[in-house]
Amino acid sequence: MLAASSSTIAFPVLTSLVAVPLVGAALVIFFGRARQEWTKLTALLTSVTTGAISLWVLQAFDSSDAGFQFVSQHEWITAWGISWHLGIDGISLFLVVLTGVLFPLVIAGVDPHHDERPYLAWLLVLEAGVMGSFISLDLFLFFVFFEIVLVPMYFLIGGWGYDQRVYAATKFFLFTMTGSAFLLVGIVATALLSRESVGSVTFDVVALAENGALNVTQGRWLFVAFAIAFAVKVPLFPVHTWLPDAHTQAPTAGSVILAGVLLKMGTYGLLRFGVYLFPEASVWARPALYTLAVIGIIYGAIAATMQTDLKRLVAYSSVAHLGFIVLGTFALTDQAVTGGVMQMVNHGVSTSALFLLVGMIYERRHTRQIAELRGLQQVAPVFAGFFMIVMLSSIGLPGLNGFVGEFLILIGSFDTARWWVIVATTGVILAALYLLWAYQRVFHGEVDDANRGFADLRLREGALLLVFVAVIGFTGVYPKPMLSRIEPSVNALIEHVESRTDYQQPAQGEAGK
Amino acid sequence: MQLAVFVIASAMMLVGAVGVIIRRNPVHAALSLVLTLFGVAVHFVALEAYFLAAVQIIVYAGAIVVLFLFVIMLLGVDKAEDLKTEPLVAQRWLAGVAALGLLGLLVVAVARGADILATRSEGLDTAAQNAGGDANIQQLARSVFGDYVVAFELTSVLLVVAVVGTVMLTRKRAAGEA
Amino acid sequence: MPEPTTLSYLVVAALLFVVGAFGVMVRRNPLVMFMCIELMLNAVNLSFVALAGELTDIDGQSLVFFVLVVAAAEVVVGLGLIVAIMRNRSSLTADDLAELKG
Amino acid sequence: MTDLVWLVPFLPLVGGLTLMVFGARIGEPRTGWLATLMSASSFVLTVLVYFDLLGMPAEERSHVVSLFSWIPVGSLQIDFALLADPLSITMALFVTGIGSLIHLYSIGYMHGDPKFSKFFLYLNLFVFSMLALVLGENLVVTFLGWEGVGACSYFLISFWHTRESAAVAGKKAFVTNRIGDWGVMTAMFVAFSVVGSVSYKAINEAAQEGTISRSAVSAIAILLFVGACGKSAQLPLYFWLPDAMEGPTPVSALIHAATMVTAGVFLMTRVGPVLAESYGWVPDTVAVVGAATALFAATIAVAQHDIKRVLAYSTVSQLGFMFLAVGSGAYVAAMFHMVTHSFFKALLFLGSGSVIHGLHHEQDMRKMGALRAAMPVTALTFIIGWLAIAGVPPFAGFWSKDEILLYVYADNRLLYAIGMVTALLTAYYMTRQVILVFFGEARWHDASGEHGAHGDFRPHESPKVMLVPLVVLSVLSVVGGGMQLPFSKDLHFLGHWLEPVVEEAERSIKGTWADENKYVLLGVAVVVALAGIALSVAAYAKRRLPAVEPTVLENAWFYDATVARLVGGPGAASFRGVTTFDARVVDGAVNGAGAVARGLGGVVRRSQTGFVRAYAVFIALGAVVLLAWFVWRGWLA
Repeated sequence: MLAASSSTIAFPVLTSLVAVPLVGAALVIFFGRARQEWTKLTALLTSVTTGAISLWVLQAFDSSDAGFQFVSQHEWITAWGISWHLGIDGISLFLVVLTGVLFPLVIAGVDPHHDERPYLAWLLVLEAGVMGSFISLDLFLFFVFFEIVLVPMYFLIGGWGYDQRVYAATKFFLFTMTGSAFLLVGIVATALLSRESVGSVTFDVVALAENGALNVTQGRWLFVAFAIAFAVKVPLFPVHTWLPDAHTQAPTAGSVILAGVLLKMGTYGLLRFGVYLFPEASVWARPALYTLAVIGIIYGAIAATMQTDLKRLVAYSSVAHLGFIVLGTFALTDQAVTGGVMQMVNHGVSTSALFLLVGMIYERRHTRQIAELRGLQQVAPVFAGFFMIVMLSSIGLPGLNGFVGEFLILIGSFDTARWWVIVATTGVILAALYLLWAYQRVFHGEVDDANRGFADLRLREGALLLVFVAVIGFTGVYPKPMLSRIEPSVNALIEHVESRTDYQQPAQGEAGK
Repeated sequence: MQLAVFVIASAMMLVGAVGVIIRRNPVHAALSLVLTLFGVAVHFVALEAYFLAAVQIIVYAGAIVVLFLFVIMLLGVDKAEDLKTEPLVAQRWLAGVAALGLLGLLVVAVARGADILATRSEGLDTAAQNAGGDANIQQLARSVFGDYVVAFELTSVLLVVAVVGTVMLTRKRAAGEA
Repeated sequence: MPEPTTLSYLVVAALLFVVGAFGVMVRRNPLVMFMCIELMLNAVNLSFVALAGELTDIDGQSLVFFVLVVAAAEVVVGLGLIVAIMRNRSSLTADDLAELKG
Repeated sequence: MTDLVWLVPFLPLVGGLTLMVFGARIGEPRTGWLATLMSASSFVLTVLVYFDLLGMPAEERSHVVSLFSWIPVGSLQIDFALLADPLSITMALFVTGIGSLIHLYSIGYMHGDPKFSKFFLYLNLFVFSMLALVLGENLVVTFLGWEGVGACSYFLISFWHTRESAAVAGKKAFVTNRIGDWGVMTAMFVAFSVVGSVSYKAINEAAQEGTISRSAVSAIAILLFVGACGKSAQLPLYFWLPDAMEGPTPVSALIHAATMVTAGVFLMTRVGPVLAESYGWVPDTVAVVGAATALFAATIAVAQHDIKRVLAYSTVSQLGFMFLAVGSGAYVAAMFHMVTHSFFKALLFLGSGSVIHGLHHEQDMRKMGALRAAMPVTALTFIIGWLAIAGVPPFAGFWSKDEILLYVYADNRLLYAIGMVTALLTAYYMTRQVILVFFGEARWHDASGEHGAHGDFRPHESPKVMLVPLVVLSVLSVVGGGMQLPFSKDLHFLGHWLEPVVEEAERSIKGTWADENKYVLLGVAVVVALAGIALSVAAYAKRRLPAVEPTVLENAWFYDATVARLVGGPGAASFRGVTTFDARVVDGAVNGAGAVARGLGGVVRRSQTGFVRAYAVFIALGAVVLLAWFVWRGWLA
């Protein structure tokens, strides 16, 4: 069945990205019972291997090629045109690398409180699912991975979370499943409706996008179905309320992965499948999506300001940040989309780090309530310093990574979504407000008795955070290597849209030079 | 002649069936079931399904009913059931409605199907005309061991599973094993 | 004397089926309920055979053969279940087994 | 040499990063000296670059050093590029110069503070950011510095973060600045949209050549002005600056007097051509806001008791003067005043710091007095600063203020009148401060009780390391006016130096009444300044006049309180409303859907009796229904 076909290189790199963590999960489950002490090592080794493969991909990636690289395609369910089709381009590259790097860090840096074996196995299954979602080039395959992700996440929240974990896990599952129902219908309908123009039933994304010719009505309806599914995942207002609960109740590793990569599956999906498959509908739906995105930015920021729980605050800040990404994605200009893709990674890095920090606070104080924390900078200056750097990245301070993405999104969107951008920029003010206010309440002030024993950063925690801070600093100062890999693919995508609609990317400064 | 056979067999069959549902003692019910099974077997003979008639007697009457009786004896549940009362509210009433509705609709459906049947074939004994006595068994064998051989093999698996499963279900557990 | 037609066989089968179905619904002894199920199966078998003759298609009879086998298996498992359950209870009616109550 | 201009911001950055990593290990006072060294080397480098530029022909004095491509995407190409031209080098000179002096001063001032090395880390990072701001070749690099100084200012204001008020003030400063940043960001977007570039050169040229619409030009100008209002503490965003005095005094001197707060003025000067090409209402707005702020803050300064708050309001007021100049087209005058102001205001702040240091962190002027004897050097230098700011010739402030008022007179008489009133008030409140602190009777004995912990309480002169900067700055405050004297065109050194970048406004007023009678205006200014001093002396030294310190002024016209009430009242309420909306309505809908499903389930589950026979009846009835449907369909067919 799995006859090798158009594989360009001998070693199936991308397949291994999915396979290695799965094998790791199996090892952990089946052999971990006998060898307790090796469980963690096994999990760590497999995730490090996956990370190393992803880094190798990054190194071997040809930045001049806008198309899909390392393509691996095998027939799977021939009758329905479903194939094991994996590929990576500038849009998915850094998400894959982020996933590859984040998991080993989380496995190494955060220990569960109980039942280490299933916990690690679920994490590895999660990694396989997320990886698969980012590299699938077959709608069906994507859907499978997209759904697989829910299961480990559900168990991670429900099994290792905090007081309200079952409520949060169920809410997360039901919300996403509801979206997925739309996605499934959309996927099947897309394949069947494109049968005529493509020549046969196929779920292949590239074939559907390049040859599929849906009429305007079909395209719009299907786009809406896809958009609903991804909007839940992003999440966009008003389907965001699962996020604060899931984030708050999830164990630290769960929050980190959730914020770091899982949410990106929504924005990535909007870009890869929404815009790529339905250019006409994407252009048509822009005002609605801009509006939802901007509501998300302002609304998320306002809600974040008034939170009393640190994790909820960060969760709402995610709603705001992802609003920026959606705004950029649908602004459909080089700068905005590139910025959007970059911001997916940036948000992944800085919000993950924030969740790690909040997790560390919880470990020490067993509370996330802002009101119960006070004066931590006095007793834990190094900890406060790391928190400050990560926070400033989240605020979008130039020189750190958050700025580059946010700036590109806003400057790129200005021509196509002027008034929305002007409103969205106020989100930058609010970001400073809620984060600094929280920082002030938690870290400033005279330390009280309850917080006096707050231990400063331990070596392992420091090493972990140092990785994040290094990435934050490097991408902020020298984002070019990243941008130059993202841009060709983004460019190709926009040309794809331009060639199929009457949308034309605005040229800046025509009046000028 | 055929009509007489038909009427007698049908009577056996229905009397037995009614017996199954109205006899309070399960042993009596099982014996009534035998009556029904014989009636059906007679019908099979009349319809020239000789092999099935034989199997009906051997397997059903011979094996299954005996099994029923064994279980009844084994468990000692041959106490009479009180059929006068019905603990479930409206159960009998609804059951009657369902049964009568089912019967009426089935009869209507069969009656309406009669015209269609008439147009598709001349009579009942065509198979016999074509082949004669032994032919039925040969035809059946060709069908079962030819067209449906995979299904046939699967039934053997099914039976084995059923037997093994039942043994597992009913064996006495050693103390401490749960 | 008129010959019995396929129609008459089918009507008789329908009667048998309904009697069996009524039995399943009103009897409480699980063993008797099983017997009633056998009645229904027999009714179906009868109509299969009748139609096989009508349509001169031996497949009808093949199916009956399979039904017989499956019925045997079902009785074996069903009775096994009853035996297993009866070990722990002195008397049993179907109404006592209401664990699935929502 | 100009190619090495990148070293200018780089050195303090290296210093800052070194301190970030090794600060704790290096320890006091070596961290202070290291930071000072970095800042001072950067000053030396700037001086070298200055002479390098001076050696070039005037029109070639603009040198772009592109370090690397920072944010290149499609048509947007942003280089990390520095621009060395007269304007940026002028700024860099006084930023590094005064910065180094204040570093030096801080070694003494911060002595013994447990976070000594961290202070210098922030200070070095601040100098780096400020240099990136002024040397930036495009708006984005400037914005990097712009935000960087904002962040450093935040760190430094809330440096003593265990004090609630310091923490709040830091946050307030950052957030208020961010409101202004909104303007700068939006201006960048507009600029990229219409010009296709964010470099100053491209934007200024496009504005001058008229290749972009006038409304776009005006939009860029007014949006940048919004940013400038935030950073330079102009109405309506001024209120963070007085609170920023919660920071250590050297910080107030460096950031909130001499350098950072002048960034807005610098930015407007940098895009002078854009401002000039906008609709007339744009520069008018700048001038009016400047004048209003100048007067508004000056009135408040009259009734303040905190030694630093007086200076803070004075800074706001003087910044208003600079914007008044920018709005009137007198960029050189604005720059001139910026430089002299940074000399004397840094001097005054450091002097007040010396006083505070000597009095063990007492800041209330009502508990000072007669410190002249105890702190002779501080008193002398402070008095020089006072004379400079009050506008007494020949001190620096006189010349620069006069230059501004000259152009304003030509532009608009009403604004000139406002400027004059402000000048009067400035002289008045500064004299009040000098009298309250250094003259009259000593009121600090009363305060000794509160400082029992410090043991023997005697005001003392500060260590040499603090006095050297005071002396240097006081010298500069005396002679600073020499860089631009009104007597002859040949004496317009600053004007000539800035000529390639900033057009001298001289031409615009050539031949007007103001130009021809500038000595008359000069005389008026002297009279006004002396009048202010005289009034103050009469009120506070001689006690012939009552000291006018109304509550409304002491509370800054209740502006801050009103803003606070609005933010704390309706603002917080609306935020809370949104949050409640989220929890009740949006999430309520979700949970409501769940509750409905559960309720329905509760109803439906009753049908699941668990009785097999009941299920059998259901099945049978279902079969009846199905069969009925088939039969009925057959009937139709």
